[in-house]
Amino acid sequence: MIALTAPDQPDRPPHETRPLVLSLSGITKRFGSLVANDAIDLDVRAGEIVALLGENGAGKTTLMSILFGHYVADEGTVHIADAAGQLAPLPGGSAEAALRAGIGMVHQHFALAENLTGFENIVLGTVPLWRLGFGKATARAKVARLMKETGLEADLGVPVGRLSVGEQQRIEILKALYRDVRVLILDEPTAVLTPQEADGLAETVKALSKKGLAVIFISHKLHEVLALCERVVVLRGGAKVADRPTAGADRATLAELMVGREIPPRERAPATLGAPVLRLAGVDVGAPGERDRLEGADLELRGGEIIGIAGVSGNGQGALAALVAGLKAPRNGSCEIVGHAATRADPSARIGAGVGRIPEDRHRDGTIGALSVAENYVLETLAASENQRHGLLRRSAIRARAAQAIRDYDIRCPGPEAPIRALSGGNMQKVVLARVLERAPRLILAHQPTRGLDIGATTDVHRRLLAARGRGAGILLISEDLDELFALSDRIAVIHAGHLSPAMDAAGLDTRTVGLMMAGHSAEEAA
Amino acid sequence: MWAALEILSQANFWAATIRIATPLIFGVLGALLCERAGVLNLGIEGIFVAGAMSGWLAVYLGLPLWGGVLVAALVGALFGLIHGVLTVPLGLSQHVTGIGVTLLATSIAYFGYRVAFPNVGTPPRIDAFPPLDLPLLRDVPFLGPILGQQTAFTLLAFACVIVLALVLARTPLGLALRAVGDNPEAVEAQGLSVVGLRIGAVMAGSALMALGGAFLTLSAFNAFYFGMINGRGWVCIALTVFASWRPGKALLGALLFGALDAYQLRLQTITGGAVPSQIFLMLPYLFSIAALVLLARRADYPRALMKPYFKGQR
Amino acid sequence: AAKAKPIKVAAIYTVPVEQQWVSRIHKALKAAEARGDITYKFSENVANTDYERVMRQYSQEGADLVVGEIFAVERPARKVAADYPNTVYLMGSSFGPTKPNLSVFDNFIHEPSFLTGMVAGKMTKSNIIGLVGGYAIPEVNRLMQAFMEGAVSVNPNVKFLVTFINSWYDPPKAKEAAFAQIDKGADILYAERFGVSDAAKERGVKAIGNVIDTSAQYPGTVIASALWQMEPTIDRAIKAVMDGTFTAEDYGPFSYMAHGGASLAPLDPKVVPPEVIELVLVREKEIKDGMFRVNVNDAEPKPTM
Amino acid sequence: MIRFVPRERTPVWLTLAVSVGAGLVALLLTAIPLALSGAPVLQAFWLMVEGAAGSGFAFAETLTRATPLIFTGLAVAVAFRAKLWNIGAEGQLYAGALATVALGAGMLELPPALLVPVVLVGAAVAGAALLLVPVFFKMRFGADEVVVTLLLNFVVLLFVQMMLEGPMKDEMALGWPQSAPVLDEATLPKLVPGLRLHGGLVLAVVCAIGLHVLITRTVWGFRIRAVGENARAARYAGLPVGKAMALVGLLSGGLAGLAGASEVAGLKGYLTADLSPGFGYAGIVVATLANLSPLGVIPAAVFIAAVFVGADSMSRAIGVSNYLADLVVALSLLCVMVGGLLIRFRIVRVRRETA
Ligand SMILES: Nc1ncnc2c1ncn2[C@@H]1O[C@H](COP(=O)(O)OP(=O)(O)OP(=O)(O)O)[C@@H](O)[C@H]1O
Ligand SMILES: Nc1ncnc2c1ncn2[C@@H]1O[C@H](COP(=O)(O)OP(=O)(O)OP(=O)(O)O)[C@@H](O)[C@H]1O
Ligand SMILES: [Mg+2]
Ligand SMILES: [Mg+2]
Repeated sequence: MIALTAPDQPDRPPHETRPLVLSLSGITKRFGSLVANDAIDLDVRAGEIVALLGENGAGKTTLMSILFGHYVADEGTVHIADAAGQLAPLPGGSAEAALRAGIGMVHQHFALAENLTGFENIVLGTVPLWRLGFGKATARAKVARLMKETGLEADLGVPVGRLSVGEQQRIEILKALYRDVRVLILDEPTAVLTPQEADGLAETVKALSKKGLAVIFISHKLHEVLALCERVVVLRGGAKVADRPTAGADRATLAELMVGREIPPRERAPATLGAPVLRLAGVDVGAPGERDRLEGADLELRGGEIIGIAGVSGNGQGALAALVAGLKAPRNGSCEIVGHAATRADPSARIGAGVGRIPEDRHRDGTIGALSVAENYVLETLAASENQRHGLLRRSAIRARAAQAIRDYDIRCPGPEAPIRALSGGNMQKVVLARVLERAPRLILAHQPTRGLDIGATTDVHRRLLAARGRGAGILLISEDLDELFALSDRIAVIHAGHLSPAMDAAGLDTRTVGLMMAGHSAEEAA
Repeated sequence: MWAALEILSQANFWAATIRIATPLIFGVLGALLCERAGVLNLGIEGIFVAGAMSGWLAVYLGLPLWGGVLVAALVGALFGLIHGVLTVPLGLSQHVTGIGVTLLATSIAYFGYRVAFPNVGTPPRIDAFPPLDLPLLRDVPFLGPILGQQTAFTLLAFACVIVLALVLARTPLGLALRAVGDNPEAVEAQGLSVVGLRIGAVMAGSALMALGGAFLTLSAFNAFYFGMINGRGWVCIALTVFASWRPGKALLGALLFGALDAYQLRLQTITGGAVPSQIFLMLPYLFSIAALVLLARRADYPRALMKPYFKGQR
Repeated sequence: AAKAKPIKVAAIYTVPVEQQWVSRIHKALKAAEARGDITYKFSENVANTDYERVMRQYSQEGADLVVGEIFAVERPARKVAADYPNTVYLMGSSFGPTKPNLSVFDNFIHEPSFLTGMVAGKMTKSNIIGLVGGYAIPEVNRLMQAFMEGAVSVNPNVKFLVTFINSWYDPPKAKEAAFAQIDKGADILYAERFGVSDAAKERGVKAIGNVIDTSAQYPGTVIASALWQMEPTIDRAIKAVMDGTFTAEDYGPFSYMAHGGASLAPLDPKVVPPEVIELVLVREKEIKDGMFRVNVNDAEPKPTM
Repeated sequence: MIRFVPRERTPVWLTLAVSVGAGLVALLLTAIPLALSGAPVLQAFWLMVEGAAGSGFAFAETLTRATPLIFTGLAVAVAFRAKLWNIGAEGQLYAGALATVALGAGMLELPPALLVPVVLVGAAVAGAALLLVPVFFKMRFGADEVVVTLLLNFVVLLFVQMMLEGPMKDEMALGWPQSAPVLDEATLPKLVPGLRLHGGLVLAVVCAIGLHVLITRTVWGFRIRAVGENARAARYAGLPVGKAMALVGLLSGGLAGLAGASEVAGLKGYLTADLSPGFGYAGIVVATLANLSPLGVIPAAVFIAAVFVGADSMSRAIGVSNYLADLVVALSLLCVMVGGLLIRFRIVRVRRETA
């Protein structure tokens, strides 16, 4: 455990004198005609935390995947320090070589076997396969020590599939550290974490870096980057456009470096309230034993306002969203949606009633990857007369309207016929947004609408939601991103263990209070 | 009615159950090993044929019985290699490749047999595995006669159940195999070879399937016949789901199926006059379907089953 | 018109040539080939869907005689025969001949089957006899029925167990079916399928052979066999083709004992008691002399227990 | 080490070259068993072509054999499109055949213009009903349809045998277990006098076109595709997932049932338990070769049929065991599949070292 057991160095040597552990030079990677990485140079020193920034599709994950041997670079070399500190070339295309050289990667999309326990995932591949046993006792002791040193706590004894994303994330990190890495890559590790979890992770990373671990940190959340990293490297269109210390930078400058233009600020007019579009009274959703359930929820959302739902995921947001989206029926209580009593689980009835739904997981719920952009665009309105006549699809009309949406929403894609899976997350989200907003819904469910999106795309989504509010739609915004909640919401309710707090005026709230309530404190305690 | 129940108390009934179940045990173990690693192997029916033919031929040509067993396993592994290469690195459809392998293995076995024996009246025979002679167990009531009718090949099947269960549950290899059937990315990211693990699993699984075939020609019978596999491979695919991909339950499922088959053979002799024989023959299949429907909710599929994995692609 | 030898013969079988039934035809044709009378080609395991095509192909190629079994393709086969007047056909069939060039045959070995039934009926101690068959088709039923009749004729107390395994080739399954019958008390088994005699041998009970002679493989186990010889049928047809006298006729009788198409394998006095042998031989002579007629009964045999 | 990179577009010459190449490799592999059994290899290949398409008779035979394969190929294609793994086309074919003789062998006395449609619809309904059982089990209990449909094949075949030995046995067939023949009024017309080619082929082609239109042009086809690709998202979007799956079951089972009707009413005239030498399973092969495209099913079925018929008659002509035919089909199938891969992907060698 070279990295972690190295003597603590309270007085770090200045930046330049720390030894170089990693050096990429001239890395180029093409996918077909697209240049995902364009002659990128990057040096990383021991104990350094480097942020890698860029828009969606800028090439961050690609660069890290090359480093980790998942992709092979078309040009360029990777050098990594061996145990003696000597830089040596790293063979490409082999995760095994990367692991052996001391590189660990926490993947943007977790690489965990869900049928194995956390412990099994951690030791997987660390023992020769043909060994009969794998020294479980020693391995367990080592994992326990790691957990203690880093404060990363997770239940290691149950199949990973049953754990929360936060716990899975921690296991991912433990998995990397277990290998005694010298370079740790974190690809959007906080995208699925709660603010508290993200803070905890930041502390851990800081502590590790103090012990000499070099960290490459990818995130779209600029405040995290500013708080954690010493240096930022910015990619744009596959090329490196900046490499500078964090000191002296602010969010605006970083955003501009990434996007290459200024990001307009959001404008938020005062609310003009309309009729209620969502009314819950004593609603239960989900069986009592279920983790993600709703108990006795009361809520009234009116046209023209945005209510933000804050909470650690898994506390009932799923149930609430499923109720509004029509995937689940209320077990008890009354639920009125846009003037209709919602008693059954029927997504198409919700759509018909004028509910627009932005699902949490756009890949699994929001889009059908193999179908085209145009087909995804009309997914919810197939039966409408503008899309079909006598059961036959009006294909050219559909295509024309999709092309219009592509223009209106600035969706970057090869065209309406392109399969939607070829689009980046941000652009996919724009298709979902276009689909939802097309029918001028009275109620909009926005569940994690900007997860994983870059700053440009995020701003765009926010702008659209605010515009819908301005038109008089009521918006239920479920998010774990407090910044987002505060930026958009008129009122905020907190959900914890299935209980929904009353919606409070956002202007009178601060993040600390909401954070405490998310952890289970009552409003009075938190205030 | 009483006669129908009385069958269950006969040692010979249980002996028959084990005999009928043995090839299925091999087959289900093989299928579950492949599927645990994420590869559906519909080549099973053909691999059974190839194992039956090659194991028998090897012994006919002079190898000792265990030599025949080994040859069958190797032949099975070879067809496993074909299936593995086509479906894992090349990512071809597992259904169709499997059916292709079944066709290939069957036709090679038949064509080869016909080229080797163009002019036979009755198929030539070998000396098959003799029943076990167990000095102490022989005299144990009930159990003695049951085991005394089995051969060493059957013991190998039971040993395989235990070994496979231990390997999957306890060893690093088993861990990697279970992981690769759930999420190949996880395996890749831990520096292991997805392709190597999957092909290895398919080869080993196919070797087991071939043993199921070889059992029919080296132990249950002593000659090779065209068509003698008679759908046993397909049954194993069904039993794999029934077994929830666990070796212990695979044993149970195979024994259950064997018991049903042995039972219907006995029931037919009692009531055969009144009820069409096909009704009895349907019983094991209908029972399997019923069991599947009842147990389906609890079956946890290998998540990556039938999903090809290409490194460096999303 | 007369044809010079060797004449061209093609055979089409729906099962592999190891199958007992077909093996008898195959054997007779092989013998004719060895004599130099014919050149011989065959296709085995031909699906019934393909049967007509294969018939046409052989006919087209100029086969003089096509031999086969058309139980499931009676109609199309007759159409083919009509289309190729220069070829003659000798086909296993449940129906009669069709003019001008399609003759039929079948395995009419119910006579020796009856005789083997007598042996079984006399020799069973438990008075339970088991029969294991593939499918209940006339060619199987007929022999089983005659066998059962023969057994009852000498031993009215005898009871039968009948199992069909629904497969032509699954010796392991046939063996298990036989075991089940032995467990039920059968001490003589009628071995319609491969595998039954093996079960009998392993459990030390007796077996009755059928169509082919397997007593050499199972000495002391197979105590009597009803044999089918296709030579009289085949040779007659070949001769007729050579002489140019082939007409549509029913060759069925040439599978009867009287023509040497069916026979009882020699009974071994060490295994079968002399008085039984004597009884059987008397009946055999009566059959050959036309003094005793064995019924042809194609109904599915049912167990009598 | 090699990697597959999806092609952005495939040039036509490549598709052609690969198809030809795959055929050649298959032939090369076939040459091994041929040579081993001492047959004249080159002559054998020529005979194969002749056997499949060398004469009107040969080509008609190929098309006759392709007819049921088009039906079962379509049945599998539509099911697989919706990720309904129907391995039971074989059983559904028999169910359709059973319905054909049940309705068409004397139960109804109608003129041909009525009886033929009635028989076809009956067969389709029977096949569909058989598939709806596993579809229901899948939707309701989550039971794996691969296994249930596979097992039902055995059950149905046994049931057919039972019927043929029992209530549906033709008393005129002298004991052989087969059904009574279908009436002339229920028989599909022959396309060419003297050849076996029958109206089933026309019906099969019509079904292929119909299915193509349905899947690509209609709302329900859209729903089927959507459910197949991502049932979760389809449900989220309010699509009737259950109804779409039921429709798929109806179509798939119905088409397989028509295969049975076409074989009985078009070709054989009556039902025996060996009606199909695995047409249902071959349908999976056909559908995959066609990349699940209904129109592609037609050439794929003709290809498979041609290889079998050609190799089968070749084996006969040169006197090699006719088990060779299945071997040639297996080798061709695998080669064509690998070839298809080359059409869809570029194969790139990657250097291991970046030194
Ligand atoms: N497997 C692949 N095949 C084809 N193109 C790819 C592949 N992976 C990445 N790309 C291309 O490379 C570009 C960079 O993608 P990459 O995933 O590295 O972006 P990123 O910076 O990580 O984006 P994000 O912030 O959304 O994670 C993308 O625009 C994409 O077009
Ligand atoms: N399999 C693929 N083939 C071609 N291009 C791909 C593929 N997968 C991804 N891409 C490209 O990668 C780019 C970025 O994809 P990526 O999934 O990283 O987007 P993203 O914004 O990171 O999504 P998310 O926010 O959900 O992580 C897209 O522009 C897309 O064109
Ligand atoms: Mg990324
Ligand atoms: Mg991303």
